[in-house]
Amino acid sequence: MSAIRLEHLVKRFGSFTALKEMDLTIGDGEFLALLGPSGCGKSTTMNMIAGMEAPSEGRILFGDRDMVGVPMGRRGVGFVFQNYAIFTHMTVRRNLDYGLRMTGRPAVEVRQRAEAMAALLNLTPLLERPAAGLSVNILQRIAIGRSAVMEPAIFLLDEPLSNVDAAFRAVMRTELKALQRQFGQTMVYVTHDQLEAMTMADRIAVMDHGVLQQVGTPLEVYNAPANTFVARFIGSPGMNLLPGRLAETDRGLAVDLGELGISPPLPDALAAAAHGAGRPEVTYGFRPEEVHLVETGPALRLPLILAERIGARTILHLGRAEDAVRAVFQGNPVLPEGVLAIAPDPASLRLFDAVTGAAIRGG
Amino acid sequence: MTRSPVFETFRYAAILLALAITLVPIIWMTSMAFKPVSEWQATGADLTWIPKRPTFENFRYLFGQSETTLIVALERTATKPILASLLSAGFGTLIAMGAGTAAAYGLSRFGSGGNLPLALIQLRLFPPMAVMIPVMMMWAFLSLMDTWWGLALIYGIVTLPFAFWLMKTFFDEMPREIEEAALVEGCTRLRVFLKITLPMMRAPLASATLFVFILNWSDYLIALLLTTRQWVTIPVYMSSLASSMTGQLYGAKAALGLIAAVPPVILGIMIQRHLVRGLTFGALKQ
Amino acid sequence: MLSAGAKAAIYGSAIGIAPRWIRPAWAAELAPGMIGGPTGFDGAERYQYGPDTPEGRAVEAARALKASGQAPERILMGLSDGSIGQLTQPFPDGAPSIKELWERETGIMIDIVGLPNGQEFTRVMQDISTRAGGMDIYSVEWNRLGDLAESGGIMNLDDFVAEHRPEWDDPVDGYVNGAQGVALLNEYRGSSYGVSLDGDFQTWVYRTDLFGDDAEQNAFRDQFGYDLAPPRTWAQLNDIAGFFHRPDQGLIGSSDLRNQGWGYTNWYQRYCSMAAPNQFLFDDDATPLVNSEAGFLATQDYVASLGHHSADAISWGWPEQYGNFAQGGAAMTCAFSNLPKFLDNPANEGSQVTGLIGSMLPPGTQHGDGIVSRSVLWFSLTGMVSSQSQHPEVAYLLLQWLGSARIYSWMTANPGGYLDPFRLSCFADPLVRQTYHAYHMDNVRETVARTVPTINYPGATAFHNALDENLMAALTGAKTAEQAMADTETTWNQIVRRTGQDKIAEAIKSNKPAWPTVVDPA
Amino acid sequence: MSVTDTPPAPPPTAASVPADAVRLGHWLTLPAQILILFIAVFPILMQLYISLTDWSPLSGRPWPRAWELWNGFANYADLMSDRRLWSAVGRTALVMIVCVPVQFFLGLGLAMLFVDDFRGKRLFYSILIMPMMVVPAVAGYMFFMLFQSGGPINDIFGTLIGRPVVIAWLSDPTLALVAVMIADIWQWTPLMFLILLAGLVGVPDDQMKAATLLGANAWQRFRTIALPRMKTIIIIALAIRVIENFKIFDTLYIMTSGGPGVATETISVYIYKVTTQDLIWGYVAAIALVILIVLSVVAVLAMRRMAR
Repeated sequence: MSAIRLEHLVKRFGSFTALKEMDLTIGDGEFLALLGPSGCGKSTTMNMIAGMEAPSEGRILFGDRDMVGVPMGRRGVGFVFQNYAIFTHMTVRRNLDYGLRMTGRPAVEVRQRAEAMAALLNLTPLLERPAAGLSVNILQRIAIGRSAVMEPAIFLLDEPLSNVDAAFRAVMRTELKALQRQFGQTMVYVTHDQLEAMTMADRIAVMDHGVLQQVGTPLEVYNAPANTFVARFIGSPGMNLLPGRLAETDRGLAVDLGELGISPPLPDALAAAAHGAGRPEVTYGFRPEEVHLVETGPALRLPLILAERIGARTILHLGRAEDAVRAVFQGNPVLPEGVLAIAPDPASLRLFDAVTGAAIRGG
Repeated sequence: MTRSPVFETFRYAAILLALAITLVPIIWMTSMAFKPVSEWQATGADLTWIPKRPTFENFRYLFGQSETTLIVALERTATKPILASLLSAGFGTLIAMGAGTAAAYGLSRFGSGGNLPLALIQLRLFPPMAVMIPVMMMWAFLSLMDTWWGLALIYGIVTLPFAFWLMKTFFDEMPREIEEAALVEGCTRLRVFLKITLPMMRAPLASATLFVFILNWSDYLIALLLTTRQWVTIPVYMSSLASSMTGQLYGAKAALGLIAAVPPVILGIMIQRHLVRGLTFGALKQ
Repeated sequence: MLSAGAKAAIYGSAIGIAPRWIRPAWAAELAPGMIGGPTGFDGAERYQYGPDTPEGRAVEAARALKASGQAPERILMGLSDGSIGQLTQPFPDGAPSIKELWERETGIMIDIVGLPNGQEFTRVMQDISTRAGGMDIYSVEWNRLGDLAESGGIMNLDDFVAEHRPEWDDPVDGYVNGAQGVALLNEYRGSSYGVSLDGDFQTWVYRTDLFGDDAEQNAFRDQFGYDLAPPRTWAQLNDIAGFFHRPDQGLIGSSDLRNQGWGYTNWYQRYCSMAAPNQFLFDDDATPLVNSEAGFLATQDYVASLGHHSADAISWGWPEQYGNFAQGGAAMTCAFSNLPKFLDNPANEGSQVTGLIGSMLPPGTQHGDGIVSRSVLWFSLTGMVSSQSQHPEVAYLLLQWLGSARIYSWMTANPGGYLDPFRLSCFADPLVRQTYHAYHMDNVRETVARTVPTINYPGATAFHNALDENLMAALTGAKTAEQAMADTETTWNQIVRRTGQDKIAEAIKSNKPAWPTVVDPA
Repeated sequence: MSVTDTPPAPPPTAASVPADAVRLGHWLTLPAQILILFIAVFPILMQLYISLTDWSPLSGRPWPRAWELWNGFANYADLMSDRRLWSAVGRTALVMIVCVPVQFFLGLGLAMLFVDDFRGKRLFYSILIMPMMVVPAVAGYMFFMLFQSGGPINDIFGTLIGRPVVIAWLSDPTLALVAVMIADIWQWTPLMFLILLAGLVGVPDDQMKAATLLGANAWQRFRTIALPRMKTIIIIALAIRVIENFKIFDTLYIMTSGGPGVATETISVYIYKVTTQDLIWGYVAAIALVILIVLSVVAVLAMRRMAR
């Protein structure tokens, strides 16, 4: 009963449309990440799920039940705020049992459930401590525990890690994922950090400008971005995207990348799809991690601007402006001076419609 | 958070009621200020909220320009009392701000004058009425009775707590890095205070000054006891606006009241941002 | 710095005035044999004086002091705001102002320090207690004389009086009741401390248009069985005031004051008429007499009469009273004698009762076949010389001049202020009769003859405050009339004990001869 | 707007401050110290001295010779049995007990309506805080006019109920007190509104939402989240009004002069009257000193609480 279905969801603030026609189904027990840059509508979507905002159009269903008009206190959603919104003027215990007390449960039950939750979250020794001044991971646990104790069917998390030191984020991510497994509830996790989404989510819904761009497992959105936005947004650094024209070469269909040269020929399936697209202008995409240096043959030739050697990896910045390309190599390769010739791995090649940005899929 | 239409209706109704209650006295005073003598005392059915024959006579009368035959003409026009209010409140503010700012800085930065917070709270707690006898004695001894500078001095003392607390919170919040950098550059501490800190604090300083001015401008009791004639302030002068011809000079009083209301209202709006901090001795900030 | 500027301004104005007045011709305008006085209007000669008059002696002595360098540039005179006009505004057309005349004749400037109405005593005490020395002359309510003399703040004027002979008791134009009147108004324990400058005998006025209206007369006769006329007794006053009391039509029966600090003058009138010839406040041995049947009856009537007053009566002072009467808001009232001067005055465009005011004796109480009708002297500004004055003699001379028969009459005729007639010379003066109206002036003279003094013993303030406080309690229903009188008695006894019974008894004895004995036929 | 959650950096201790800074600190605080001494030392000593005497400006001698009228502690004894003083104290307390809570709840109610945005908010806000900018003495004259029995307030009531209303506000002991309180509430509710609004806006929105999502209703949210968070602000707001109400004089004195009778006489008005009319200054000094001692104790306790 805890699946969430969003049907034709629209949210307008005055003349500004924050969310356009969103349709999304989140499965029972699924961990879904709403991913996108700020202003993409992900928080608006979540606020509507929680009931903090009313949709302008469309329906929100929990299971079969239409939640539009149900006040947020009665939706049975747990919500973890960006800053956790811990009641710092109370003790940890009072935070954990807040919901129980407010909904008038018997005192015995309140104590038992709060303590059980504390035990589960390793908070027992801190129960009587004032919540102010505790470390962030404890606060995160309190925030989750405080909601979890109410046994919500759905958990919503609003960028819970954005205020956390980068070094600590990994720890928190692990902890969060573990907690989700423990509770097994449907979770919607809003973030602008694709790494968080990739590492934790079962599925990722990528959003931009109020439009849902793609929904899929982390690997799907990584490997098969539905459009240039997703391609660029997912991955660190994002996919290299170069404007080009389809060009017939003697070794098959390739992409003419102008000054950069002619690309290696496209794999057959992709070439077929590109033919079918009916427009010669395409965007040529490949992951920075999936390139290799070539000595001869068709390749992209670009001047090396900068090599960031960060130990395990080396990130090369090649070319300038529109033609900028990044390449990532494992380890510390020896690099030639001047212009480098690189070729993407054929399997990693992606083509996008130059006008619509939609992926041209082969096979 | 979205609000139900019921709530919105309630909100507007409640606010409109509050606005009405707030405005009734102000509207009445404004209306009275423009009423001719014959409408001042109208009651019952004749009572009007808008002057039937609006006139500037009341204002002209205050400044000795009236041609109405209120035979008992004003011995003193309102000009001098307005000047007295401006001078005493203005210089009182200067004293309070000067001493208060310096002391606040001394305490905030160098921990000097640890007794000041308590002493100033006591000063604020104490009703001025209860010390007026010795103050009158002192002021007479120092020839400060009935002078604007005598009033300014006591105003400076009475509002010193506000100046001090306000500026102390401002100084406490101000980052010290710039001052420290200047010290390293070889500036003396006094120079840092005068040339670096104070200019940086221009905006808060201005707010605090206006706030203290409003307080001084509002005084009635102290001026009542420390001035007799030459330098009576607006509120004290107002009590002399009565004549045998017409009884209370309601119109003239209202006109003067409007004039007296102008500076605080304008200043109040100017410092709206810092009003809360001022009113709470700096405990609350925006 | 600023005070220097102010000085310059004053000198400047003095110089500015001088050419207008110090012209060779002015002395020539005086009547033959006269050495001074106003000129420039018809009848000015009435106010001019020869060398051997109180005015002449005062001016000459002041000139002599000035010539010998013993007079100041200016004399600081504290005076109620509302009365300043009488000194500073020329009246009638063509005349100089009083101030200009004195300055012209003596070369000594008068600088008037305005005192807010009702705060005269407070301001003066402020000056005395802080030794501020802000005034050479104080003008304060007459019955504060005792308190101020005891405080040491005002000078004993006996020597000056002996030397300059003000002739206050002159039988023709002096004080009413001669030496007795002088003792009442100017003396404390046998010595002169003040110079009376006012005549605040509380006087009753009524609306002639209402009383003369045929329909009203008929209706009244039908209701009460006797003719509608100005009331002679308190009972009649209650009938008539009740008859005219129509608050819904903006008319109240009577608006005599009931507020703190003023209202009890109307209690006095009731109380003092409770016995023939007088119901005294104290026995000769200083025992209070108010806790008695007379006290209860007076208080009960004082309270009950609120029924024909404004609902706001308890908070109304004279400004509200005058304002209301000017708007035609009351059928009768008891006020200072100057009410017709201000409100029956064509120049007062704000007044709706011009030409509609009549004047009457205070109502009284019938005892046998006589009616005892009593008014009361209250407030009445009196000039006093500050002990802090550097030039007390000049200050006194100014007071002698101001309070003299000729100058005072001329001054009181001036509608520019509140100082009211009290000397015999005033009542007969054509100019005074013109501004105060003949109909009123005769009645004022008769009212004066029926006026009792208020308490002027040491502790006067405390006595009055105690009475006032209890009367207010009775008016607001916090105390019954009996309780109020009993509590007044208790407090008065305490004050007597504290001040010294002998002192009070002596003061009572010197106060008593001033009480009138007139009883009118019923 | 928020309560300073983190206390300001503690003032540096003397040991940690270099000598030149200490010197400058002394110079900077000197003017304030002098002003305080100036207004404290002489008045306290003089009041102490004359409070032990029967001295009055009417006593015919300057105050340094007040010892000739030595009466020991008689003034202090009188003070204990001065019914008028104690009823003034009681009345001051009554005004405080009525006005401060009314101002608080009205101010709070209004502030709650102003937490989120709506059309006209800025304008309404500016108008609502106007009363506290009106000079109190002017407010006194204004309300004196308004409360006349034929005045505008009765006119409004009359219009509302459809027949003329003649209430003699200022002549009735009870109503006069009510009128005075209404004036005080009119003038100072905006202060509460202003401060409490600042406090309410300072309550983190997230916490309120979190509480809502946890099932708390509006009242529970207010009680468990907003109120505790605003505690400091509320205490400050109440303290300010209690202090100022204790000193209430200007508006009240102009409206009623403490009357009718003594019906609206508060401590300040009583002292004013005794000072200017009865002129028993030795006694006034005794009252003043007692007030000073009581208030000093209050101030010390308050400071100690604040320090915590």
